[in-house]
Amino acid sequence: MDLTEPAEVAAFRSEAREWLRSHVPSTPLPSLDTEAGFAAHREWEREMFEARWAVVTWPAEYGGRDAGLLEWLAFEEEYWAAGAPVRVSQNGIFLLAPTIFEFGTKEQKDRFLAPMGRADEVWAQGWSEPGAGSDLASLRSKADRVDGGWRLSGQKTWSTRGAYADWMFGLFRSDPSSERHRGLTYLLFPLSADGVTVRPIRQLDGEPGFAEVFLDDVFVPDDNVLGGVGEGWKVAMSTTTSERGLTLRSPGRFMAAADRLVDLYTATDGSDPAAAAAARDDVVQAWMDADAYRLYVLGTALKAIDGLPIGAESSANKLFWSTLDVEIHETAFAMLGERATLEADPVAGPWLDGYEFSLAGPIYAGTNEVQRNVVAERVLGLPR
Amino acid sequence: MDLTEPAEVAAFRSEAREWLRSHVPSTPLPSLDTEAGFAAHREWEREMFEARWAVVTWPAEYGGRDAGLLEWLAFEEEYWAAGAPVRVSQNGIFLLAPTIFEFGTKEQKDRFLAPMGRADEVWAQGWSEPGAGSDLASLRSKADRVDGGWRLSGQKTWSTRGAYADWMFGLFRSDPSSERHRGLTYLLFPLSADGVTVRPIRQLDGEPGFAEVFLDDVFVPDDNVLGGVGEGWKVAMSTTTSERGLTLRSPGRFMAAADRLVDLYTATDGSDPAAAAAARDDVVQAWMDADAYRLYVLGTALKAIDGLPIGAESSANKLFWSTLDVEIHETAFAMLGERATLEADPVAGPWLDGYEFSLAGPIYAGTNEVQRNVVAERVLGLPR
Amino acid sequence: MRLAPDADALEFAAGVRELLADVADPAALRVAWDDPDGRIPGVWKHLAETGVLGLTVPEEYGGAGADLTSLLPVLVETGRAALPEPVVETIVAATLLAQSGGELAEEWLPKIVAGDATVATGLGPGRVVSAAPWADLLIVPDHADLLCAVARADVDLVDEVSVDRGVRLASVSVSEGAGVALGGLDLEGGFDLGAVAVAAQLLGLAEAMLDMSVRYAGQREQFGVAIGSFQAIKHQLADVFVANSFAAPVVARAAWSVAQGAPTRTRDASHAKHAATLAARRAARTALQVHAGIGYTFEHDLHMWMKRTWTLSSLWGTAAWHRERVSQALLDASRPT
Amino acid sequence: MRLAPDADALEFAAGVRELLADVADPAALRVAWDDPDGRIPGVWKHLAETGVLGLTVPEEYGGAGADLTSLLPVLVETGRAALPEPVVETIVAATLLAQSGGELAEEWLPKIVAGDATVATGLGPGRVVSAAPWADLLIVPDHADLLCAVARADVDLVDEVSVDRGVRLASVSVSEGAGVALGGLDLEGGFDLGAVAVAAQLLGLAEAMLDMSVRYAGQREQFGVAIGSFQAIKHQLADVFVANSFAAPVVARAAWSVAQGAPTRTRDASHAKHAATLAARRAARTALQVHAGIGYTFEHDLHMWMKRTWTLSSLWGTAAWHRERVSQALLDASRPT
Repeated sequence: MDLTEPAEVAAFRSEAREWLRSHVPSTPLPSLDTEAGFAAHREWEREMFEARWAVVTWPAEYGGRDAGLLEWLAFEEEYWAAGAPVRVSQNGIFLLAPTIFEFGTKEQKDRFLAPMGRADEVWAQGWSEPGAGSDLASLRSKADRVDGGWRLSGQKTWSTRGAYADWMFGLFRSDPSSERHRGLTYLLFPLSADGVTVRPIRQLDGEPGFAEVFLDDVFVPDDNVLGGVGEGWKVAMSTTTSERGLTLRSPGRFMAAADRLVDLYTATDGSDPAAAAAARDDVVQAWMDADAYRLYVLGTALKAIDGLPIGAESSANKLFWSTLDVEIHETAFAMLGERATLEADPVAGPWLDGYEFSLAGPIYAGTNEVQRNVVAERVLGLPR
Repeated sequence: MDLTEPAEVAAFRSEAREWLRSHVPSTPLPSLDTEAGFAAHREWEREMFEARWAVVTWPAEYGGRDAGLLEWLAFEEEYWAAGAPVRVSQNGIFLLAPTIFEFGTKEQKDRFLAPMGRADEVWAQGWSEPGAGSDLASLRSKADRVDGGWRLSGQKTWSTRGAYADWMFGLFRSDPSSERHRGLTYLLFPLSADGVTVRPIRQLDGEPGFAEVFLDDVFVPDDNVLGGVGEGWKVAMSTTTSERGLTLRSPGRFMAAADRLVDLYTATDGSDPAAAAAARDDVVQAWMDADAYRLYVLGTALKAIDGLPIGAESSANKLFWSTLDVEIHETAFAMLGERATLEADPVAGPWLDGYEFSLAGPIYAGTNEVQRNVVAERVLGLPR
Repeated sequence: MRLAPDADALEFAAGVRELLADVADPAALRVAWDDPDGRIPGVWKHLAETGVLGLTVPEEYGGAGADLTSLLPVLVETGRAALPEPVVETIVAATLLAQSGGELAEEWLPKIVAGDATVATGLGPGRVVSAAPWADLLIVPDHADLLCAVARADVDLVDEVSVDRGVRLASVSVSEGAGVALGGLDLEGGFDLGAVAVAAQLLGLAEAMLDMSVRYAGQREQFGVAIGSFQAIKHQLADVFVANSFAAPVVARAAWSVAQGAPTRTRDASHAKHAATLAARRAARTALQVHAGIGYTFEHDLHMWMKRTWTLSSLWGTAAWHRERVSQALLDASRPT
Repeated sequence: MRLAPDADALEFAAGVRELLADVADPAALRVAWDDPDGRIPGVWKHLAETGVLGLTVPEEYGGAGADLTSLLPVLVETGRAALPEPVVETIVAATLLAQSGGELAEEWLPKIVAGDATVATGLGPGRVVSAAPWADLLIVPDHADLLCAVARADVDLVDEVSVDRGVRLASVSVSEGAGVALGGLDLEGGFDLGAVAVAAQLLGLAEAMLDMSVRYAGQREQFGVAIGSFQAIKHQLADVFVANSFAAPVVARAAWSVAQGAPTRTRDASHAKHAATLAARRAARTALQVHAGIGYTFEHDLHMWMKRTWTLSSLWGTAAWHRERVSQALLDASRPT
């Protein structure tokens, strides 16, 4: 066993820290889910991309630094510790890009990656449908074969960033006779295309954080098929079971939140010792859990580097971080007392945003109920 | 609303308290699940019965005091607060007796009640079978019709008190062609009967707290059929959904345990303040829950007195008290630190016994998983 | 002996429930949420006419002179409806005004009974005053931190915008010399009254969120069946039902203790606020999990109930604050102090 | 960089696992439980021969000079087997003896390596000394409460009978003048070593109880299907798997911190004991609930694993004690003291 950070990783970490210290906006950007905020977050992504910090794990030719998993984890820790903005291009760089690297053609890589990294093209995902949430395989939006491509019709929903995004990636039923996981194709198309109607959905905080997307005979050329026709399910799932599944929820984010919780405890201990005392055990539990998550992901990353399979981890992972995130924010909520729900409060406001955001964790990307089934059946081998 | 205890209940309470103060054994009796302990507990029951405190809710003609539900609740509070012994005749007086009162013939009442109340005849229940636990309706032990009665064959298990009891009541499949809840008959028979083999089962604490009972062609006369032939399920269930369902787990017991937990906290606060401080929130939570259980049962009793139906309560009730009992003892366990597992420790020993006992709560009388189904389906009306 | 509200109290509450279903349905709530004022036009008058606002006001001031136990089921209904009206604040204020008597009572209590006045109160551990922006009169700590009654015009309000648009909160400062000092009031009793009243509202919220969830779980289909047929959903909802069922009698007992001024009043009141808060927060978390995506939207009604739960769990003392208050009564009483 | 044990450590542990499956199976455990001595004849020698007892003993004393990170997977195996042998106590004692050096080390360490001696240690917050009745040598507080090494013959033991028959506990008093005082030892380091070693055993217990439960849930049928097909069972077991999975790296990191004497050693060790205790207790509660009646019997093996979990969660500092130790390191560090 050896937990000393390799010299090159430590060097990478301090270089990232240096750059972030001098570039992270001193005042928080406006909400990502407002037009102004979205634009501001695009700007920030561009600034990072120009400095080659936007997509550190990508090859240099696409604007990255060929960073390994350890460097990536170090970068994420530094990024969130620095209080840097949330990533407007997250769906693209963490969900789609790995898939393009694995299944994309040279042309697709050249066409899509750089604009994605610069956030010139922000991507929204098109997985869920009104009738296909937890039961994703029941999706019905279809892609009809036409000369030179496909015509899409149907409806997608819960499309994060959908309100302001430029492009969408998603799964469509390309074989009308197919059922469940078969006969699906992974397609890419601009939300500006003819026949696309985007209806923003206001989320808990009142901002249009996601959208419904109505597709009426939308043409998509063959060039925009990612992976094989009818291979959509395999293509979509591969990234979640590869080590890249990790990059969806980086430990750095929760560790930074847990450290802020400790700061809140210290401050509360000065202003309202009784409130701090009542929260003491929860604060330390949340911090320990964030630390455990950090170690668990590190261990998984090290396994991946050794070339070991890690599919099983991703469901346990999701159950843990989504519970942890709520736990951190519930604890802050309790300590904040009567100010907990005050949106404009300089201290409480950000915690409230974080709380609302955390409540989505146990729901999206497969509800925790579905994840428990996956762990029980695929990991523990209990009967279906 | 009016929460002042009626004068007659208060009077009944103080009379009970008086008697208990002067009669409860000063030193705890040996374990109920040892031969000596079983005998000692029989003696205690006899002493109570002679003083007409054993079965206060029964009619005077059978040795009771015709006490109402409020008197009974008051008696139970006083009984457990006084640290009186556990009830060796519990299965009989709380499970079987209500059924006899509701379905028994005059002859059956005259034959069985008084000896049950005096604990001259201690009853064991014969519900579960190796293949029929949570799924009780799948039981297969059968009663074959013969001249003048029935012949039993099959196997019962988890029969509490079975190791030392005198008689057994249980359900048997009297209609060989029947399935599930139909064709069952409620029968009473002595464990000394020919063809009965009792194999004690050692429970968690190593003592034979329950038994397997093997039945090989055991004759039971028609007089010992309780309720109608083939009516067994209805007869067995009726008592659990009537207000008598309450009498299975009296609040007094948990309130007394919670009060002892507070005493343990106070003592620990003197000897090991850090351990007390760490348990403080759990102690008060456990006490509040015991108090809530007391109030809930009181409210249910008052509804029953008003003649309102209370079937729904019994499952919620079981979920709550079984969780509460474990919670109380887990909290004590944590405060007791390194002494928690020491059987002979004068302080820790009884808490350890109580902990082991509490762990059976979420399992017997319908596992809590089954109870949650009942609440969800029968109370909330969710689809099966 | 009776732990449940009396028949007439239940009947009265049923009437209020019908009234609110009629004049304060979710559509009306949405309008109020988007409205700068944040109240539902006319509802306050309706509540006065049905006798809600005067129920606990002494008869000499035109009220019905009832105690909290009679009002309790009504408070549950205002919670069930997530009603954005300052019922609790006004009831507490009325109780304090009746105690103080004199001209203040003469002037304000009849107005309260008639629904012509809204009064806000700032009691307990907090500093944020609920309903202050709506209030004609405020009962708050004055410049010297002694409780006073002061007109809206004589205080500086700093709005504290809550994520729950159905309440209006503010920090209040009373300019020196303003306000009429109020002496000889049972402030702790007033606070306990408010805490139990809010606990009753939390119960109503919890029951409403459970009902919403059960209804949705019975309709929403995934994997070819209603999601309510999955044990994963059933058991979460069963646990919510249990938590609600065991919080209810605790709140009822606390109302009795407040009404009787029982020696255990503060402990019972804190137990009630604690139990109701935990039940409502569990109901909210579970409701969101059962509704999933749709419940996370602003379009769906759930968020209004969820956010009211958040506000009421933060005001009138948090669950942790009340738990510690019970601890002190229960665990530290015996200690030498 | 590596968080998992090295390949050779894993291979070594696999060997020990096979050994224990062979010589310390549940049947052998039952015999030991009923035996007044409480140990499994021959196992101690076997452990010595395979090199377990000498693994962390310096080479100069005939050991392999490895650190805790190499021993960790072996400790997990001793937990998985619910082994009733004083491995942890002896390892900790050996570490302290090696620190003290001199004649004591010369005399006892080779015996420990050879499996000819059992040593018990009494460190940390507790007063009960585990394995004392088995020990040839005890390292315990002396008459003046300073740590000393003392022969079994020179102490008074009061047996403290545990519900877990696989351990032997006692209160120990050293008669005045007896024992060799031990100076200059890193007692806190020794305690942290023991806490992490026990945490590793708790992990093994948790994994074993999860495996038992999964196996049983796949076989036991009710309502016509295996109970493992019910979400109510699936989700409880999934939560156990998650808790175990996230406790494991915390324990591994703590072993590294202990081996390196890292500045965060005490915090990491306490985090490990806390996390492993919670995981194992959850695994025990769930295993009993899944096994239901049969798991509640003395005939079934589960109770031996469950009770070992209870003992190890109570010894070497309770979860609450360790959580508070982390709190002090994490939350109070910044405070002026």
